[in-house]
Amino acid sequence: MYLYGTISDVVELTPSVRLYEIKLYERISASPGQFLMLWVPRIGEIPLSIANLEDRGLWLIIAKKGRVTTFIHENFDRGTRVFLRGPLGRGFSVKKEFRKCLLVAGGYGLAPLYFLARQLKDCGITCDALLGFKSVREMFFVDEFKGVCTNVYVSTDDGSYGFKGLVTDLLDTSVTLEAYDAVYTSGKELMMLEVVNRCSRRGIRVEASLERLIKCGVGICGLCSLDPLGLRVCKDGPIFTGEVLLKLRDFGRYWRDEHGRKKSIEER
Amino acid sequence: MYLYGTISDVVELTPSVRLYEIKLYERISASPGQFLMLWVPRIGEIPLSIANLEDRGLWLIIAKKGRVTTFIHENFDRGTRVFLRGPLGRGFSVKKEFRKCLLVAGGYGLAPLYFLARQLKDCGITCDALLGFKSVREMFFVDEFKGVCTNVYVSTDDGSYGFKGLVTDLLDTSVTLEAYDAVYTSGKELMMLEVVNRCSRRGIRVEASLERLIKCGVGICGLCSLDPLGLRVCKDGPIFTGEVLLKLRDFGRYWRDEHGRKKSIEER
Amino acid sequence: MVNLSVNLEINLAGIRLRNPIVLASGILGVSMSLLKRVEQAGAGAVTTKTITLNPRQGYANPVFVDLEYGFLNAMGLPNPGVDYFVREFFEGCERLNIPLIVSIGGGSAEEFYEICARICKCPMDAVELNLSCPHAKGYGLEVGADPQHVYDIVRRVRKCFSNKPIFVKLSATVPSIVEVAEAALKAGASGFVAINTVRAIAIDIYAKKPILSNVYGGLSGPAIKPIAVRVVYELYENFKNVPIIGVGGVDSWETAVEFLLAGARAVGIGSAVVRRDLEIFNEILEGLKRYLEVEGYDRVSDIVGLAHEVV
Amino acid sequence: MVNLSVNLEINLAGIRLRNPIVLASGILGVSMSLLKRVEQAGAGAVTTKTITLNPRQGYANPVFVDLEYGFLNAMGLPNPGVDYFVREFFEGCERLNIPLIVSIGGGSAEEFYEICARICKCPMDAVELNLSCPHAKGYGLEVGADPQHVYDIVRRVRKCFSNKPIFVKLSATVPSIVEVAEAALKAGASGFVAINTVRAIAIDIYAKKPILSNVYGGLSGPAIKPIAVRVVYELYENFKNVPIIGVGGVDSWETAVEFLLAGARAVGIGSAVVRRDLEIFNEILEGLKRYLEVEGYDRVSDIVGLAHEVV
Ligand SMILES: Cc1cc2nc3c(=O)[nH]c(=O)nc-3n(C[C@H](O)[C@H](O)[C@H](O)COP(=O)(O)OP(=O)(O)OC[C@H]3O[C@@H](n4cnc5c(N)ncnc54)[C@H](O)[C@@H]3O)c2cc1C
Ligand SMILES: Cc1cc2nc3c(=O)[nH]c(=O)nc-3n(C[C@H](O)[C@H](O)[C@H](O)COP(=O)(O)OP(=O)(O)OC[C@H]3O[C@@H](n4cnc5c(N)ncnc54)[C@H](O)[C@@H]3O)c2cc1C
Ligand SMILES: Cc1cc2nc3c(=O)[nH]c(=O)nc-3n(C[C@H](O)[C@H](O)[C@H](O)COP(=O)(O)O)c2cc1C
Ligand SMILES: Cc1cc2nc3c(=O)[nH]c(=O)nc-3n(C[C@H](O)[C@H](O)[C@H](O)COP(=O)(O)O)c2cc1C
Ligand code: FES
Ligand code: FES
Repeated sequence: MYLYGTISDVVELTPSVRLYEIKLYERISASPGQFLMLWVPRIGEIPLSIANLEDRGLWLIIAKKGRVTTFIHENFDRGTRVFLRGPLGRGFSVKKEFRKCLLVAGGYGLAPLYFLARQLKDCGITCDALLGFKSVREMFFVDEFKGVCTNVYVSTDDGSYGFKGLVTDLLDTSVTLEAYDAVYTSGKELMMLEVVNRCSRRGIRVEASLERLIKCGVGICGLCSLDPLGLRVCKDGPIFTGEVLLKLRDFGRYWRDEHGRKKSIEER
Repeated sequence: MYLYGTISDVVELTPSVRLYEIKLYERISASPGQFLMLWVPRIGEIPLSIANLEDRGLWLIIAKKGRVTTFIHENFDRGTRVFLRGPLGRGFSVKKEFRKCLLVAGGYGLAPLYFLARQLKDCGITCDALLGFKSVREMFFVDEFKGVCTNVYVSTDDGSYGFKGLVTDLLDTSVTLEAYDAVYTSGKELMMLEVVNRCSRRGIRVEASLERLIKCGVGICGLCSLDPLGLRVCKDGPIFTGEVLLKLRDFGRYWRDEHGRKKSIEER
Repeated sequence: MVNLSVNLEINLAGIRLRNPIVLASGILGVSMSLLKRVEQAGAGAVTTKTITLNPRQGYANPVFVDLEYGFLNAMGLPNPGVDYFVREFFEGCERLNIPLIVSIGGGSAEEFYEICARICKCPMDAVELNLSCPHAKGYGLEVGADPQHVYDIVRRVRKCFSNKPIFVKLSATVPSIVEVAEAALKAGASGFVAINTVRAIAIDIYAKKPILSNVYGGLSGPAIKPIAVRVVYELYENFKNVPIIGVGGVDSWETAVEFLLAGARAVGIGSAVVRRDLEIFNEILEGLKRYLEVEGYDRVSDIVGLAHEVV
Repeated sequence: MVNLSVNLEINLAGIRLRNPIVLASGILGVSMSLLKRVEQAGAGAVTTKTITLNPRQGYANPVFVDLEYGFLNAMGLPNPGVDYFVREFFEGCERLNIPLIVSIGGGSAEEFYEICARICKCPMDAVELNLSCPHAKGYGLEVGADPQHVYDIVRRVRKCFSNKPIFVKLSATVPSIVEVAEAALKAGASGFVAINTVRAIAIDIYAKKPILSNVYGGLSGPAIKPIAVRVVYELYENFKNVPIIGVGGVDSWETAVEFLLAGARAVGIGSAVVRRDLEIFNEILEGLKRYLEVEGYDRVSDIVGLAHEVV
């Protein structure tokens, strides 16, 4: 039923973000942008992006947020057995003819984009990355991105490292969108909304990784769906193109809570 | 669930035995001696030996006996759809080094041996056949056997054709058992008992096709089992070697009725 | 090549369905926009997620397990409550062109009545009473196993819905389905939906723990198909003229046909969506048409209950 | 490499089993010679086919259907009746070296008592009451769904078997398993066997007819495993110290372990014999030993009911 693995290493990336390196019992294949459901027996089950996958080695980047992620931070260690379901959803689409792409990420949104960057590099597509953090204390993976990207630009909200401001401001000042065949973004939804708006205004292909409450994870319960197209984050996404996103009334505005009630995205 | 087929031809072999030529919807493979369960919706389900199988063409030889076989004789025609389960059980074993074999059959016992004879021929093994019938009116398939065997000897109980007497008498007078690498027999159990006794006395390899009430057909209900080894006709058989048969108290003596009670084989 | 003359229309307790393939309750039915997609995918009718009087949060994750032969779920009837539901489903601008069945659940006849009172004026075609959810405390099967309880609930609901069909969704986990069905009919039910999921558990042998947060869940998918076909057959055998929506393990046109032959007038699609997604509707419709054509039937209604014929 | 120190022995209501893998009722259990083969294949104990007071012919063929995810059977409890059974099983010279459980069935407490009176002196280790066969008219579930009935039967049987274990075989098709189980325990039952097959039907879409001659049959195999695990879990949750033989869809060591974790003290093998034949016993035993070793348990009894532990 489950995909099993054992944690081979835990790296504290920031006080609240950790990298879990996992050795899977069996080989699987996945594309960047897809996610897994991590089951923590009798504690919960949460969706996590695949941050890297090489042979049987899987990376998960987990930010401490609430009940389950806190439990993980406090209890998971080298040797802990993990239970996974997936890979689920559809990943980023990359065309062979792409030559240069831009990645725009914030916080644990770095996870799927790191996996993507590695794959792009393997395909001979160069890419630049814009990484946004709250502060230098929350910063992580910059070196990892430097290993696979041509240019890596960093912003911090408080200016404690790199560009001071939002990653979208960094985008406006540091790169020329027209130079890229495609832009991939992952992070806070309002940030992604900004990125999508900027790209679509200029006719640049853009894809973003969305988050909603994931329950079934397999497209059957409908809870993760986006109006008015009825697209499901877990099955039709989590990656959507800018074109589709702009048709979604919910994008950047609403999500559904556990009851299925629409809430403002700011209440999340 | 079922293996489907359509009857392509019906041949009246004798007043009470018919050959049903069936075109299966899909290709299957089977070895001679294996059987199928033929389901006649809302009428019944009966075990039948595979009389021939070539590509999608299946032959079944059906003797009119009781409720189900009578229904079949009266209702099955060209175009009738048939429902089959199988192939079930284990077939005859044939060794590559065999050069010459003997077939001893009576009544619809000819069915599995005809399929076997064809396969032996294909393997370059020659064979002789002893076929026993009650009378010339009950005789069938002699020409078919002649097509695949070197010598075909026929007996009738009443002498209306060929040798007058039982097929075991024919065996004693017409052939030298020592000339054969193996003997295969199918027909009335008491006849087969005689054949097995004769062969084992002379150390000749022999196999016989047994019949018992078949219910589940897959070795789970136990009704078709033979004491004292607990061998199941439907799964461990229906083909058994002489060696095994001689260890079976039930062989030639007892069968179990629908209740699971032991009955004398003569009461069958 | 599809024979245009094969007629897939079906009359379900007075509702006309363009075809007998219905979206089952709890599957995607949380928003109008998803139901629209299902309509576009070809469904003959759709059912909403079960709505309760008050909002329910549902259970914590995990709520879903993919077994080899089926699926286990314990969503816990999450829903925003009837008032929110009415606002979202009926006060927006989207409308369906196929019949809409609203599934409702409650712990008492009174609760069912309350919900009905709030939805009976809405543009919906039928109501379905979930008397069979196997894992929500105080709901579903806990009220639906007792014929007297079923009678009371249906009677109360009938008070509200004087002329709309009321379908009762049944569980296979009762010793006598006929008793429960009879009680529902006496109280004025128009038809049945059979079956809901079957109470079940999955334990992971390495975690050594039950997987679902609620421990108990409902088994769906191919595993329960023979049980569902049995319930449909049994209902048809006893109440020939009462329409039945057969649900449980339908994942191909062949299984859909099996339900129709058993006596279902319509067939519900549930967890097959996991493997086939919305394509399943079209796959079944195409297969069904081909089957009817090859077997020589003009109308899908011709094969409903055929397996009961003696010859 | 099998760790010889892993201990597979189990105590089942006072009977010592060399391992917890038991042959389920109705599987091969029609003759001593078949049971001998099962003993040689490695079983920890065996159960006979259900025996009734009078001989029963069973149903006409077809009695068995191989579905993709399970099996359907309606044998109709064929058996030669208790007197013949006693003669064949206990008056021959063959004897088993493992415990023998005799399964009995009847339509009334009186009938059960009658059977017991005739077998209680025989060299057997326990009796199993089939109160759960889903397709034999007047038998099995038809008497086993009613707690009062169950109470009466067990009480009558207890009169005969003052010091041998009495196992009650349960059906999953009751709204509350706990009620039935409670009645059985109050009346003196020693343990449970859970579960019997689940009432089901298969219809062939080309024949357009039910396949089984009896129309209704019992579903077994992988399809019912999650239901069986649930019943076992529920029983253990409520009656921690009562031994349970878990049956239903065990076809691998992994499923056997799942049952043990759920609370089964022993695990029954039924229709897995269709695909794996008698090898299944050894396969499960080898896998079970390896699992215990790898997971660090010395005794199989250590994992019984582990899934209930809170941490
Ligand atoms: C497709 C996808 C990929 C993700 N990838 C990552 C990742 O790589 N790294 C990472 O740290 N986080 C990722 N998340 C977010 C992560 O799932 C949540 O942070 C986590 O579920 C919080 O669980 P909790 O119990 O700690 O928080 P809780 O206390 O339960 O809730 C806190 C908040 O977390 C979010 N959340 C809780 N449960 C879920 C759920 N089932 N689905 C979605 N969001 C939920 C909600 O916003 C909620 O308000 C991803 C989410 C999605 C949908
Ligand atoms: C392995 C095997 C291969 C066989 N091959 C052939 C064959 O190729 N051609 C052929 O004509 N017959 C064959 N038979 C015999 C055939 O199955 C029976 O003649 C048939 O089942 C009779 O059914 P009925 O309803 O017409 O008879 P019934 O009226 O039901 O019974 C008449 C007699 O037929 C036999 N019989 C009935 N049901 C069964 C059953 N389920 N299993 C076994 N015997 C049964 C019994 O001896 C019974 O007393 C074979 C039997 C077995 C076991
Ligand atoms: C994820 C999920 C949620 C469900 N929610 C409901 C529900 O809210 N109300 C209901 O009556 N049935 C619900 N069901 C049961 C289905 O409607 C259906 O009866 C059952 O799944 C069997 O059909 P299937 O095998 O095709 O899935 C749910 C089933 C699943 C899988
Ligand atoms: C062919 C067959 C015959 C059975 N006969 C009986 C029986 O006589 N008495 C009984 O209590 N259970 C009987 N059962 C039920 C099994 O003992 C078992 O409870 C059920 O098959 C579930 O287990 P499984 O999934 O491992 O087969 C029978 C099952 C099968 C498949
Ligand atoms: S979480 Fe259920 S459909 Fe996406
Ligand atoms: S017929 Fe059931 S075991 Fe052979």
